Amino acid sequence: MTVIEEKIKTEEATSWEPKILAFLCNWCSYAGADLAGISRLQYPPNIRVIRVPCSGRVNPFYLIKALQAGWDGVLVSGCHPGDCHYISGNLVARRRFAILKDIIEFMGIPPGRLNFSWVSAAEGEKFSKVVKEVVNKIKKLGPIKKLTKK
Amino acid sequence: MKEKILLKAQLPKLIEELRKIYRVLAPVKDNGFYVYKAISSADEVDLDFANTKIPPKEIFFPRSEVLFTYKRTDNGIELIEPENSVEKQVILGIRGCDAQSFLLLDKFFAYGKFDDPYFAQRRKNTLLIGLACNDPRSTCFCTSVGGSPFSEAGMDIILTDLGDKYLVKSLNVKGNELLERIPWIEDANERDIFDAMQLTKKALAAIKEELPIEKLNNTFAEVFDEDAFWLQFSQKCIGCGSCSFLCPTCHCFDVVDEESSTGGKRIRLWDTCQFPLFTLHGSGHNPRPTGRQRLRQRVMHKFNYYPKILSEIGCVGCGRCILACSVNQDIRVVFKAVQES
Amino acid sequence: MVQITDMKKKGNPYLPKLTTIEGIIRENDVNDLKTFKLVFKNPDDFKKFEYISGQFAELSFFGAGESPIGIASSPTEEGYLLFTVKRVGVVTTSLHESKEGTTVGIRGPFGNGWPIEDLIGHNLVIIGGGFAFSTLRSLTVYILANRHLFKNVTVIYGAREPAELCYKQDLAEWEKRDDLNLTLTIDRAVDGWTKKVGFIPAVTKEVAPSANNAYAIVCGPPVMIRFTIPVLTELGFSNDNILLSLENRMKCGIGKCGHCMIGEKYVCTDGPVFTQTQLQSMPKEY
Amino acid sequence: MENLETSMRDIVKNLLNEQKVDLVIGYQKGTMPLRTTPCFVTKAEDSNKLVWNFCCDLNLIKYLLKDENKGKKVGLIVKGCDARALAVCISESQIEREKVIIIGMPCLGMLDRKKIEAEVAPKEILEARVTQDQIITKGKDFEHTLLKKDYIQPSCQACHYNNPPICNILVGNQPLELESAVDWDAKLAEFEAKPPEERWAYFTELLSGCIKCYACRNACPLCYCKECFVDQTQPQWVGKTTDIADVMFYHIVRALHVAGRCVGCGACTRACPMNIDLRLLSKKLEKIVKERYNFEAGLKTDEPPPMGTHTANDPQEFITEPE
Repeated sequence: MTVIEEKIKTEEATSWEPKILAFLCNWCSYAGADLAGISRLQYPPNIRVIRVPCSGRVNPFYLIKALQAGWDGVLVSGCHPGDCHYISGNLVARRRFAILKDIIEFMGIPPGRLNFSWVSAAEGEKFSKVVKEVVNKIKKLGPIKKLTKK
Repeated sequence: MKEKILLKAQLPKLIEELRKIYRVLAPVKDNGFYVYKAISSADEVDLDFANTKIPPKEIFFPRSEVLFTYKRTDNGIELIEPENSVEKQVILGIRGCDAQSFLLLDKFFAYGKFDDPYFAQRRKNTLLIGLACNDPRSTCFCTSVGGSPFSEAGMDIILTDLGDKYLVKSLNVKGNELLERIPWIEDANERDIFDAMQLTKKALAAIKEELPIEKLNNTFAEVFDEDAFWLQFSQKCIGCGSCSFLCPTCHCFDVVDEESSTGGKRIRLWDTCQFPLFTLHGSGHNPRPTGRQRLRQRVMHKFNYYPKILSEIGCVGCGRCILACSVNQDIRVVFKAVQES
Repeated sequence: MVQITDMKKKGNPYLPKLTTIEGIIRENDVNDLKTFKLVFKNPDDFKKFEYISGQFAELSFFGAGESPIGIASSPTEEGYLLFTVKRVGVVTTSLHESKEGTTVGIRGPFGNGWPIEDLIGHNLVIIGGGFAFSTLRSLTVYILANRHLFKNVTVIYGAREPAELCYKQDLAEWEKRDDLNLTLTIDRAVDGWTKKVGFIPAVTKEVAPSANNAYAIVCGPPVMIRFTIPVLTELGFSNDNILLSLENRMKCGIGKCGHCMIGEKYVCTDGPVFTQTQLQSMPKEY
Repeated sequence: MENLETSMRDIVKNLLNEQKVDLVIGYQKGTMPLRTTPCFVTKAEDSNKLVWNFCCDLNLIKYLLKDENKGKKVGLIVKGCDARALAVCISESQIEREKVIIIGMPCLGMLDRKKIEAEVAPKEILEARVTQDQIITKGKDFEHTLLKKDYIQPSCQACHYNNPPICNILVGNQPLELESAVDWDAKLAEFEAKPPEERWAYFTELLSGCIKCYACRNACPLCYCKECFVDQTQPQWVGKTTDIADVMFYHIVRALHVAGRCVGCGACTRACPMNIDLRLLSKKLEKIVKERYNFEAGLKTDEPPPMGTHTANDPQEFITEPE
């Protein structure tokens, strides 16, 4: 191990911060996140946002691929049931995520890596709370090891 | 060199002796079937087996193998060849058919303008201690493809199971050298040699399938364009590719890149002509779009193309494809149909 | 003249040599066809890269994989290699998206190439359609650099529309020469196009090159080839004197991976150039 | 069973004689003991080739999806699980209901050939006979008698569909409901109660043998996609290596794709050249859709699969709702 690699390793051990990939629906949660920003609500800077047209656009591949690529967790946030811009995209997504979550937890990935929430454009505060909760949960789980490639 | 005798009780001792110099691979029972594995103790070895499920080609031609890695640097790309310095290894308990498959693969990977260095390197430092087949399986047809249960081709030493002991026969200088290093191994007597010969006869008689494969070479070419002929077999094939993946002589592969943040690697993986994707062009055109053509390719490759380019049948008669097929496609039935056509 | 040595190539044939993209030429308006000028990072590698027209190389875009591409430059062009690449799959798309200065790996040259020695002293009819013209460009440039070795040279090159014709600069130069009979054609008439209009088979019939002491060298999409061969036969070309270059899915380029097999032939090592006689004895798996 | 076989042959003979079908797909004797192989009958006189026994484990639905049989009117011999797979294919518009004449066979479970073979390995079974409750295997120098009930395929042991839920002709009389020898619910509950590390270790171990040959996909009657996600290159979703991360990825997504559709026929497990038993996962899938959406795959031909539909009140206990 080189000096630099060793340094990185010790740094990782002491000051590890989770990296979380968030898929936010353009019509609600993305605006919700924006509102949180405008309202100067604090939330941990661990998330990186990808804007999607609808939570129904999120292919389960994305989520597993993210975990495999070393993201410590993912968050998908869409419109509340009944409020989907495309009528039922979030309802389709809800079934998909439920099953995906059940499968990977059954196989031994502890709960908390995959997170889903409903946040409207008006819920800036809720968004910041969701992020806080998700980050805390994943911090407790530690860095992702399963599913990532050596 | 004179034949030797190894008591079965002495086998662990021999294996430990071998382990001092070599990496030892031997049949190990795992998950209900046998497979060649690098062993760390003699207890793991189980020579009371018919044959392994996975062919030993895997030892020289792994199912996924790094061809090279690359690093992204400020000056572009830096390529790093893998260290394939294979330590000296011995495969214990190889069957005649599988030893024959190594000879075929040697020939193939060195055929044409280019050698395959990865295969050759792994193969180079390997000593083969064979185990003659006293009890060929009902699916074995090695005698039809030029082999025999007591075939010594490709081996350095051959063992014959005589009940409570093995007759040990060195087949070349490499074998002699090894046996000379084991002073405690005793010479065999006439009786042991006679017994081994009797077993040979018995084993040969046990293989009932006499398929005239050698003679069929041209007939295969004659039925080539007869769609109905191939359809009678391909219609039951589900294209799963198990026959190729478990074939000791199938050697086709795919090459893919795998990217990471700082570089990546180029990997080769087992592939099979039974998948439509195998021949699919970028344009969407597929030269072998039907299962009928794909099944024909596998059969023709082994029994017509291989003999044409390498003067050998590309099959060793181990019967693994017959055993592995979940829909009971039986290559012997294909031969019989070719013969009758 | 360059010849491929029959001796076994030593070293690791899976390890690419590194080159840099030094020039990118956009060949058509749709922008799915680009010619890349590659220069070896180590000039020695270029010296060792002895090739003839009609051969191909495996281009590596690291992270995406490899793709077999015909060499569009001629061995008479010093210092660089040209490859015309159509954007189809993952490797070619990555290439298309890259800029000058990108590192590209290259393995080769592979395949038999056009049988230059057989062609010497003959009349040549070079027929190409679409972007498959690349190795024919190589051959034409090679011929023009060694013009005295060959008799009459006729080039018939067609594309869907004027913008789809590659190597416009070369074509302009060739048109000026009187030692080369160049016919350009497009499928359907467009404003401003004063040259031939029509499909390759029809135009070939019209140009009617003599089959006397001649080779026809044909490259193009399957449908063009299918209809051009009868025309050539009608003109008197024997199947031995019709040369074609095949394409098949390929991985290794060195006759090991099994993908490009047609009968007992490997397109990568026995081809890609075959005579029509050879093709007739092979299964139609291409 | 012999009665069933005779009736089945008669039915097939009539169908072909009356030209109600172009082709009948069933089972015939295999080339080895304990095996059958698909039989494609187009002439009435060949219907005697058809067999019905405890080794008819193949799921023949796969053949209806093959190009060469598209458009044909096909008579198909099915068991309960096959009929369910067929129902899924029909509900997903892959097979036209009118094009199939479903010849349903009452089934008491098929034999687990791999288990029987493993029992006598390394010896080879050369002859096998199945009686009411015994399997008598014979080979060179040995004869083994096994209790049949111990060697029924695990998926059959928990099957509640001994009669095909959809069919045109039911052969013979209804059999008694098979007593479940394996309590999958208990098995699943036991597994779920284990800590995640243990479950992960189980799957890592189970799948470490996977050689990514995709035989499980190719054998599955419900994997009919023209282009499978594993073959896609732009983008390439799944790494192609046998690194456990890539193997897991493949099996997770495969499970996801058959969730709510899988009927537990066991074709994937039978096809696996590495003897990987995927049935714990498929049973879990059944349980998930049953518990969440009260759905059981393959019982109706006009019902969308649960992943193709939704309701306003689907359970959503997993949605993060901060205090």
